Amino acid sequence: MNDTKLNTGIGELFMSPNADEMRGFLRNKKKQMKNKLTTVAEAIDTYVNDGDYLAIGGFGGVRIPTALIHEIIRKEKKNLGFAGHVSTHDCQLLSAGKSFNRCDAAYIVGLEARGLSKNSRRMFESGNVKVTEWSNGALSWRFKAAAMGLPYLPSRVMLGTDTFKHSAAKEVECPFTGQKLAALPALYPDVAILHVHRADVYGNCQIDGILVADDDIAKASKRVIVTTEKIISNEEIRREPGKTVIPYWCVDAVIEMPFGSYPGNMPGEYFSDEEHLKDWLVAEKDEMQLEEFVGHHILSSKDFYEYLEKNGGMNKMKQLMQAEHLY
Amino acid sequence: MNDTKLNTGIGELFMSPNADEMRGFLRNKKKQMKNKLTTVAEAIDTYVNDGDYLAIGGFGGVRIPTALIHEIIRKEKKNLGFAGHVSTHDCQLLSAGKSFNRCDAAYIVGLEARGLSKNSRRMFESGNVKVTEWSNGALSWRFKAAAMGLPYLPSRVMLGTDTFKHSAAKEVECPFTGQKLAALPALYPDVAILHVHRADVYGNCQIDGILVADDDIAKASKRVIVTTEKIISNEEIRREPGKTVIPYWCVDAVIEMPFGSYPGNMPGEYFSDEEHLKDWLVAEKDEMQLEEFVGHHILSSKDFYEYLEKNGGMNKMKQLMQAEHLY
Amino acid sequence: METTYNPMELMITVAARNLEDGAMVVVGTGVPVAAAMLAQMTQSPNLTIMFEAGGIAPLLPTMPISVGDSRTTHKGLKATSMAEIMELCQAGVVDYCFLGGAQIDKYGNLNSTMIGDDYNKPKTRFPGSGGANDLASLCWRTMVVTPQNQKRFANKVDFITTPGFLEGGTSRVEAGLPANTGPYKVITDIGVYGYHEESKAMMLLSLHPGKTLEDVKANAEFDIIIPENYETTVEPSAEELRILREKVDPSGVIIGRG
Amino acid sequence: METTYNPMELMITVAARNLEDGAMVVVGTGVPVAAAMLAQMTQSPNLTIMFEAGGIAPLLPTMPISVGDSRTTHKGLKATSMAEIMELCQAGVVDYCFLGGAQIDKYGNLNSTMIGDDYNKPKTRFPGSGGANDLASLCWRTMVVTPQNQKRFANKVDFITTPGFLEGGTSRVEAGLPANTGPYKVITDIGVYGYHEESKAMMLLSLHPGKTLEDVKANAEFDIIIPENYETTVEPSAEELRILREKVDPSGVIIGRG
Repeated sequence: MNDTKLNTGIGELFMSPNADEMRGFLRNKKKQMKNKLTTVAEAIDTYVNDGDYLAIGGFGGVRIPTALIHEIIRKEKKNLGFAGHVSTHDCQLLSAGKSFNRCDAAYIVGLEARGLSKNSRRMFESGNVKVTEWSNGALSWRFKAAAMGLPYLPSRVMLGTDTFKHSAAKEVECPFTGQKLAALPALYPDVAILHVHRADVYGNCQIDGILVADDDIAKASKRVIVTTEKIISNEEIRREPGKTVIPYWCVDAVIEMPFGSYPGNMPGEYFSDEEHLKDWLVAEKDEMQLEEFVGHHILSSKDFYEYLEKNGGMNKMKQLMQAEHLY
Repeated sequence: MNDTKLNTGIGELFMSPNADEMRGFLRNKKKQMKNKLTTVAEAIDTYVNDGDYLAIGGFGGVRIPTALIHEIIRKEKKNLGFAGHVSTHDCQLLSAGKSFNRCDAAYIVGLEARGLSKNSRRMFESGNVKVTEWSNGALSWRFKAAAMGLPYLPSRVMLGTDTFKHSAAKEVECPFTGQKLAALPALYPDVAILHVHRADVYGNCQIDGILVADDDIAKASKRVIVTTEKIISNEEIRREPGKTVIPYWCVDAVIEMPFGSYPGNMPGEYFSDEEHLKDWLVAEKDEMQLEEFVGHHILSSKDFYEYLEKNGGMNKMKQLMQAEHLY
Repeated sequence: METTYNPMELMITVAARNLEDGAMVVVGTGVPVAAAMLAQMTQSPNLTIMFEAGGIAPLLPTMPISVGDSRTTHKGLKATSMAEIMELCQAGVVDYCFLGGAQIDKYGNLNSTMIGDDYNKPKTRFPGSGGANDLASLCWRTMVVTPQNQKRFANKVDFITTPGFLEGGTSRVEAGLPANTGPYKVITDIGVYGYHEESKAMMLLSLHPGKTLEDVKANAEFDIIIPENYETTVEPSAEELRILREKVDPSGVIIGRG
Repeated sequence: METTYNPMELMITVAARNLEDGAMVVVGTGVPVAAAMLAQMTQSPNLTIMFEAGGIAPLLPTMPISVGDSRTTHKGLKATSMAEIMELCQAGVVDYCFLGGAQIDKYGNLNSTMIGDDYNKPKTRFPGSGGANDLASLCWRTMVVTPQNQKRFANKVDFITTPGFLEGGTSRVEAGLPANTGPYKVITDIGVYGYHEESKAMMLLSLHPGKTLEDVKANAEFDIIIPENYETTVEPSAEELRILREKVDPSGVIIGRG
């Protein structure tokens, strides 16, 4: 197979896949187990800079760190890069904030069964966003390569397609079998924002249900901000070491933020607020209307609690908890 | 870096790393969820053939499938290949049975803090065993490559050493950074034997504490036999989907075998029987004595229950349970 | 009980019949999950349903809204990561996946990325691959369920998001994709299609009751192979319709689309 | 309280002092875990102890017998796989590892595989790498604790199981191993050694009380660099000895070896 032509994607590689650079960063990063409790505002101020490359946990409308994304919009962070790894409501939010100018896209502008986001499409059709294409698997494995301390992982996806052509992947040959594989460059984000079920003040985190890619994202990213439904004691973490998905040294900031994934679904806790998500779709039809909608819900809310209040507060949350438990 | 010489290990590659061969096997394998309860004797008869390449779960003296290994010796299975992935008491057992003739060695003949196994050394110094060298990480990643459906994984270990030289790894260059990496060929064993804490009759398994490499081994192997401390209902498995480490379709046979890791440690259940393990070391000093010892404990025991009885039965097990709980 | 059916009900029923007992299938929201649920409640009680976000073999209480929402792990056998689902597909464990797209060509290549002729200035931007490229690359058989018309059945898709048989013949394997994988069936509101064994071009397998070869031709830009023998699609049975309407989609979210 | 000490107690104490607070260390059974426990009970309460089999940050009730036994996850922060531990090392998270071996050469290369000159007919077969090769390749600093004699401190090890600085100079990086990693200190019953900045050859850092340069030389086949200035090892304090004897190893399993 040695005369086979090996193709290379023409998409831009936004972040260096060099594992040694991340090693150098981690060597100098303080890894002590210390109390990392802070506020949403403080965490976004401290750890998210204009131009940073951002990774978001969860799955678009499931276990997303909504409170942190709102703060990114409120603080008018700009020119972010971001990993569109099944990005649905989070993509809507960042598009509403015009927060990014480049994107590794696996799934963007769509809202799964809910349809398509008109405003996310405007953002991506504006010509102001550089896009490199990937598949969900490819982006997952790019995070995993980084989490494993590797510059790349081989895979068998994207081969032969325009998705590959507009990616930054490279074809390689297996040194053992000679078969063609798609090498996926490791993705080391500057900052990750995640929402989890439980964490202690040091950042040891537990997640119920699917992990999506949060464990790998936490290890792959230089800085990690975690909101958690609930702070639990370190003693409780130590009761079930097998349940710790993200260990403390990955985490820079911890914020207790009940209903922090609203209007998304938090597995085992509360279901998504489909009414409010429909309101988003309606508001997005018109740019002026969206501006007002975002102004009301996000910009003029001093914090996430106020946003929750505006959407029905505890009473509404109780309904979503009931919906989650199917009664 | 393009003029750098890329080295290749001279060790024998015992198993094909071709992912397509395993894909073909799995396509035809029946994957229905059916009752797979059987006996130790039946399972070894059905799924372990002379000459097979064998992977063993756990960590040498921790969560090992002792009952299954005893049966391999009783049934006089011969010419096995095996993955010496921190193989301590399991290596002692297979050496006592003279069961194998080739080994991917990461850690063999040693017993960690317990010393070295004289008889395992005899086996490996006999010239009758072909050995290829690896590190623990390398063997773990070889299983992981197979579990991921890949023919290889890159890594940064073994480079520059005789371990690499006597391995079957190959140096490759990262297509993105140009750096040298050690490509590790996927390892697809013929058969794996594992011991777990809980399983349902279909083979959905839960493991407490460290996984070592059992999850990857189960996915990498063509056939999988599982002994479990306890059979639980499928309903109980479904209560915590996040706890299922090995899913049913990987598993061919399930046997309920309480104390199935004895004289090894079963995390959270019982500690290792250090007295009996010392008896092994004493017996190994002399080949005749070892033959008698193995005859008494293994060959002449009709099953694993009889072996447990010979070593103190319930009373002894109770003591080991107490030792595990530190009182 | 009404035994006439709408095109959506027919497509879901036909899709469901393709999922044999004991198979493993990765599904998305909407038609695919409806088909898988119907299959499970009819001929394939041991069908293992998986979701790309990490849910494996749930006892689905209702249709999920997201392939990651908590319904996808409800009393499931395993809850894991997206990477692990794709790795299981890569390892060859998964028999079927179900996909759709804005465009499909005669080799089953799918476009869900963009409409337009300049990638950098898309006329319309769609979500992109999501897991579609992965699933179609790695699962054994790709099923497509889609309404059929000239725009969708395009001579050339604007962007190959997801591989079908690429340029037909052996090009898929030559590209490096796993052997013996690829498009299996396309189920539309007009008929059911497969692929020609050698050329890998789309071929009629069965025509839905009341549909004609004219409909097949008028609703595709490319020529669909019409073999000498093709079937007439077996209509949904009263029992299939009852289960679909009462148990799978009682609020008519999917089948209500007609 | 007896404040004289045996060589083992000295070696463990010296090793412990090298583990600063907040560091992360992968340890094996025996001396390494004893040193890490002593460090945690003295100057480094926030030392994170890890085991290659998967245990992270346990509250160790007693010394483990196996790096995989249940003590290694007792009230731990995480219990995971061997692969994940090695991946954390590969990612650059882990500061220290502790190794031993049957032989060590002047560049810190270690042999734990075999004695003899024919690989296929070893005079003595040892366990092999275990995790040693991985840890020494990937962790930032490799510490070796070992008794010192001519046989162990060999001119040429029979087999390089585990990389030190390979052939010295820049050869380690050229082999592809991560930059700025490698042997850090060797702690023996005679002294403490480091490595020369450029040649990467072993160099005396401090001599234990009562030991001489003659002892250093007589107990190594190769020449150890003796710099103009070297220290005298600070003896274990009464407090260190008390903790070591009463809390770390009350039954004297390790320190009893003298």
